[in-house]
Amino acid sequence: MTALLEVRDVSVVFDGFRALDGVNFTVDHGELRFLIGPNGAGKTTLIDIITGLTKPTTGTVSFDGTVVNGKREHQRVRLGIGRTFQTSVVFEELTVLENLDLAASFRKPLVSLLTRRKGVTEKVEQALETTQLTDLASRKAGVLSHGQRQWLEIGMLIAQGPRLLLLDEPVAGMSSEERVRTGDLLTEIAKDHTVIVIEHDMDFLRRYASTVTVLHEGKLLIEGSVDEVRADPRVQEVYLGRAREEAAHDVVG
Amino acid sequence: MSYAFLRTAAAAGLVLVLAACGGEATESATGGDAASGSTIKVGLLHSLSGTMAISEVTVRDAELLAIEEINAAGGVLGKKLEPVVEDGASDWPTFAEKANKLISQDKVATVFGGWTSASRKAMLPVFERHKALLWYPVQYEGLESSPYIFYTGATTNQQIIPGLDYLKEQGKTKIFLVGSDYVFPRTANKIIKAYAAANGMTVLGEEYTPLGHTEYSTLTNKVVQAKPDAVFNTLNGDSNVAFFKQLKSAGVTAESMPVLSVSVAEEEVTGIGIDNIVGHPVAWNYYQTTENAANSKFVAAFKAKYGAAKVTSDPMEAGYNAVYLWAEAAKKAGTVEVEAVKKASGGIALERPEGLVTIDGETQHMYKTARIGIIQPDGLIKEVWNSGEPIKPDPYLKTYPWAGSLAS
Amino acid sequence: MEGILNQLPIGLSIAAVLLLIALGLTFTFGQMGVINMAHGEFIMAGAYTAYLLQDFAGRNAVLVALPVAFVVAGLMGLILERAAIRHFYGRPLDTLLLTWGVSLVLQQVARDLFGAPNVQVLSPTWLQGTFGPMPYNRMFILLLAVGSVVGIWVYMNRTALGRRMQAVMQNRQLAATSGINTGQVDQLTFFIGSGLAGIAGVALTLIGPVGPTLGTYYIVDAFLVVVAGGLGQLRGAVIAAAALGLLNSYAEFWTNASLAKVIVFAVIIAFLQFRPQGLFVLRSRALT
Amino acid sequence: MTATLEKPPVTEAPVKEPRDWRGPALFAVVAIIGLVVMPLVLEPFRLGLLAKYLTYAIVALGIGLAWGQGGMLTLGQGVFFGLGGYAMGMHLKLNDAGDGLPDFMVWSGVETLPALWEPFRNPVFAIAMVVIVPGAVAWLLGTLVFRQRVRGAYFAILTQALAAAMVILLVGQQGLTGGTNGLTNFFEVFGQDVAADSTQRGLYFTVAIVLGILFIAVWQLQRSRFGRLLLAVRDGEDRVRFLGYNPATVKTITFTLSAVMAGIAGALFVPIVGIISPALLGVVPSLELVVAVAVGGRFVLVGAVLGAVLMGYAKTYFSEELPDAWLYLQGALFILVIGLAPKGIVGIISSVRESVAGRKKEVAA
Repeated sequence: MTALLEVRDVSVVFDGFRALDGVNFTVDHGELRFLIGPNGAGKTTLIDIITGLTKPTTGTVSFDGTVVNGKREHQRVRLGIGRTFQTSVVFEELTVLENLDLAASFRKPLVSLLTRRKGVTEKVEQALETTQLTDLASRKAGVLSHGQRQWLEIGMLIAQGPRLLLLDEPVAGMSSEERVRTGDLLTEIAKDHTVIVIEHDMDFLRRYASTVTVLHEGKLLIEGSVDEVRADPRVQEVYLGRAREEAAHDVVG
Repeated sequence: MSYAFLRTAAAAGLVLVLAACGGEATESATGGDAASGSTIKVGLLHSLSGTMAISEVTVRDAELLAIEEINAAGGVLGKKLEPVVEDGASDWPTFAEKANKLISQDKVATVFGGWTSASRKAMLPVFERHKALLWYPVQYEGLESSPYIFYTGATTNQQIIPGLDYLKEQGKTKIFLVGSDYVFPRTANKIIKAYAAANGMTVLGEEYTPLGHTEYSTLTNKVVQAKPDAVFNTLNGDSNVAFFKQLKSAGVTAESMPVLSVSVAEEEVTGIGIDNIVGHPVAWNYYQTTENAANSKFVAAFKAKYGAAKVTSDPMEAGYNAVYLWAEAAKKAGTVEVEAVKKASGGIALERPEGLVTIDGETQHMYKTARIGIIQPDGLIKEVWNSGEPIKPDPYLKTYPWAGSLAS
Repeated sequence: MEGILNQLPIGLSIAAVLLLIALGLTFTFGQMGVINMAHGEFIMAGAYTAYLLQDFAGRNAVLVALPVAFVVAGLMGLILERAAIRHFYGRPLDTLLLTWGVSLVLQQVARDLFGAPNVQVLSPTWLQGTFGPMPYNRMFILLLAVGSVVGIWVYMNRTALGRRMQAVMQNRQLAATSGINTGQVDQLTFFIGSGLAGIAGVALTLIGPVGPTLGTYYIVDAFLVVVAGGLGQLRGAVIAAAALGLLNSYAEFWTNASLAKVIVFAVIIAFLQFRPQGLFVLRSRALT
Repeated sequence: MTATLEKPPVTEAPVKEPRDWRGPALFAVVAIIGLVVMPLVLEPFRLGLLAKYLTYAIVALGIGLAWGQGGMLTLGQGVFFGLGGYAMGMHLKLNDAGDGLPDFMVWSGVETLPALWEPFRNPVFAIAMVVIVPGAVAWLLGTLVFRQRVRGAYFAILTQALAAAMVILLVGQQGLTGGTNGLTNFFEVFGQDVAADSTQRGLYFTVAIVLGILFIAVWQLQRSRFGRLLLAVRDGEDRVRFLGYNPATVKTITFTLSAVMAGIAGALFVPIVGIISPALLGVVPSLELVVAVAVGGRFVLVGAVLGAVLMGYAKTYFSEELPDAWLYLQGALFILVIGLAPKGIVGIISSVRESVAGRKKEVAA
């Protein structure tokens, strides 16, 4: 059985700057993978490559055995790749429910969208429950707090029913309480989905991660369990060097 | 708070203004019969805004002057004329709308108006349906003779053909045609080509540019490459400015290659730059310098009313004439009723600033004298050639054998 | 054959006119995302400046007018920016409509001040005559365009202010957090961009009509240059202007002026199929 | 709304929601005023003007959909208006000409009827073209442009350039299109004398009813999932891609719909006003309608319609009473509305109502 996601030899060059340099990256069915690395390591670029937002200069991306290089973003979503963004983007003019409903309806033929939404579908209901946003369902998304928006994004992702979920720093800017809730949400989702999470926070990582991939300066530094990665001297150097400069924000255990 | 309040207040004011406009506009003006009461209403319909305002405002001014003079002399049939001025806004549907308004709301006795062929074509059905009268004061492309329009400007055989006669006399047999892309230049050029074929002249090229076009270097290059003896220019409006400026800078002079224009009059000369156009010929029926008593009076009265710096031009004079000609016909008919005025109009002859003008009852065009002029360093135009006598209008060119195929 | 060869300098001179008009636009568009529909009326203001200066400078008014028009149009731009546009950053479509309203008003103001007919601006005697197929006044415009491009390049790359401007253009928020007063930079950009329109206006008095609607004749073409060249891209604007100038010149030579305009539009649509962001793009990760 | 969440229905069973009757009631009142009161009160000339404004309102409805709901600022709506108008105009011209040629062809020196014109003899074909041609042009432009993610100001500029190019093209083909003059001097519309008061009255009813139907249709569309999706595309086009939708498709469909509406409006305009000419397709008329929509309130469909009718009246009124002031006024109005009241008249009304309601609450408390 082939891996769910296979990134081979991918390089990305922006105006002479190598954002990614020959990266190989594989994720199997059902995995919960964490992607870490200092700022500018190429984490978000890698996710952009996988979801089609950025085109690789060289290399291929395969999803479930098929090469998806030529496919546009929405086509990849239709194959089952879903993502969230660092700064959450939800539709402020629409209600929470409408946001979720939109996310759940993309497989419907366009003509059927011409009718009004009547009631709530199972998928949306589930997403509401999972993210505990049921009470806010009829509120406009514009009034949500930062944390609630992130959950709504995750909820929209669940409603899409993707086979691979990519989450870009889901707990950034959250209070510790919100982090816990997001973490629980993540474990819940990871039970029956393949998930890739970009995260800085090592505490969070230690608590939830199984396998970790470390990127540095566009290259894959190391891949392994949390403990293996923590023990690796190169990782310590990369992170400690940075930690000294930027105070102990992203502490490595 | 204050900002929000201001916003609301400003906006609320706006609503009120708009509502008021809507309300008032729906109130219908109640006008009685044109001749009822102590005045006779006449409509003036020209573009007072938009691209054509430059030209048309002056025609309206000339018409207002004529109305003022006629009123000072006792009016028409013992009643003063009351002008109702509307703005065609350089927009053809607006001309149709306003013509409709003048006829059905203001119940005017007649309308003086229009400049572009397009505005006339848009108004024509309105006047024909309502059996109302329009006096159209500008030279045009001919091939039209509406029973409800009087044409006081030249038709093609009173301007284009004399212009060609003049070029032929001057020995300019190889010509290049340059025009704006609309009906007058295209029709004029068809006539020119037929004339050229019958008179041993050659047309070396024919180029059109969109209205309002201002980039003439390519066209200048084409003209220069073709080496014509003369250029026949039917460009309109601002394009003339760009064309003459760029022609001048390419080294073309009036001596080496005269450009005969049929849409450049006294008013346009300064805008083009006297430098750029001095010495080039134009074809019209009237110039400010035309010498006769009626013209001295007209020019003096116009300058007295509108300022000494103002010039008079052919379309203005044709508009000025139109009012007098209509008044004369109404006097002759003893009424302002349309059919009676039409019937009375044939054969009316008046000494006007351009010379003797006679209404041709059959076509409702005028007998007019064609005049070729040269642009002088002072910006005025000096006549160098004329047709000797007023030419009978022939909008369909029926009397010109070579034009047989043109007006099927 | 000679005709074909002549079209080359003609194309370049059309390009020079396009470039002069588009330069200011590409700046304000690029840095602030502002589509200034009143740009054409700043051009008109520059042309009328030359007209008014004739009373003092006679035929050489055009030369004197260059710096004066730059300041006059620049100040008009500055006022517009301060009074209105700064409240609308991030709302490009609203600015577009707002400035269109401003352009209508300015046209009517010009009509009331100077009258509806075109006015006469005499060109200097030393600009009369031709060098080969190229009239002197066209060469003057070409030099003016080249001079403006060089000036802007030096300003942007060799002065502290210019570098700040580039920083704001590339990342407004980052520039703001690194201590650049973005408001001030915006004002300066608008002043320069509008000032360039003033210079273009003076140049246009040499070849075209000077009237209240002068700006409207050139504005659509100038926008197309900006679209094809890419936002705020000096080299993009230069290349796009050159390409459109030559295309215009040859398309008109082989067909006619009407068809040439249609061809240019079709080519731009086709071009955008390959380069939807124009020739050159500032890359950013921002998601809209 | 939360009440509807009690049990997840497996299929989308309809759920009873309390109906808001105020909208339909207002619609009915306006419909009665439009269909009964106006024809009784206004004399034929003014009724004709109102009919003209209502055709503008149809275009405005399309602009409201594309711009207000979809974020696509189209400055070339006149093009589609014109295409619809020409399709209708061609039919009327051929109908009047009978076996001969339309008048302008005669004086343009065209001797045989161009093949392009021939099928327009058939009224069904002509009416089909009123919808198909503007729709097809919009669809083509939309596909080319939106697929490449050209948007916002770029799109606005391109539509503006399209309008400019289209005008030049129409003017240049005089023998085929009547050039600058356009098509005018119609005698009959579907067997009726076009100038007769009864015909004009009939046309007024037609345009009013068409506007009503289109209004309801767009209103429904706005409330559908597609309408929600459109809002999402307006506010976050790139994000929508990651929801699995192709924004280009959504935008192209919407743009095409708005173009079709403009085409229908153009076709109705022709017999009412009696002319269609390239000037109506240009940038300025297109922009004027955008202004009208902004003044009325672009985010609400009622605003677009209201704006078009009010601006139409304002233009007629001021050009009759104060022709010199119109340009100042139009410019100033525009600056004021965009600057101070971006939600237009409708926004003002609702904020006035809210502040009144707020004050009442304060008093009560």
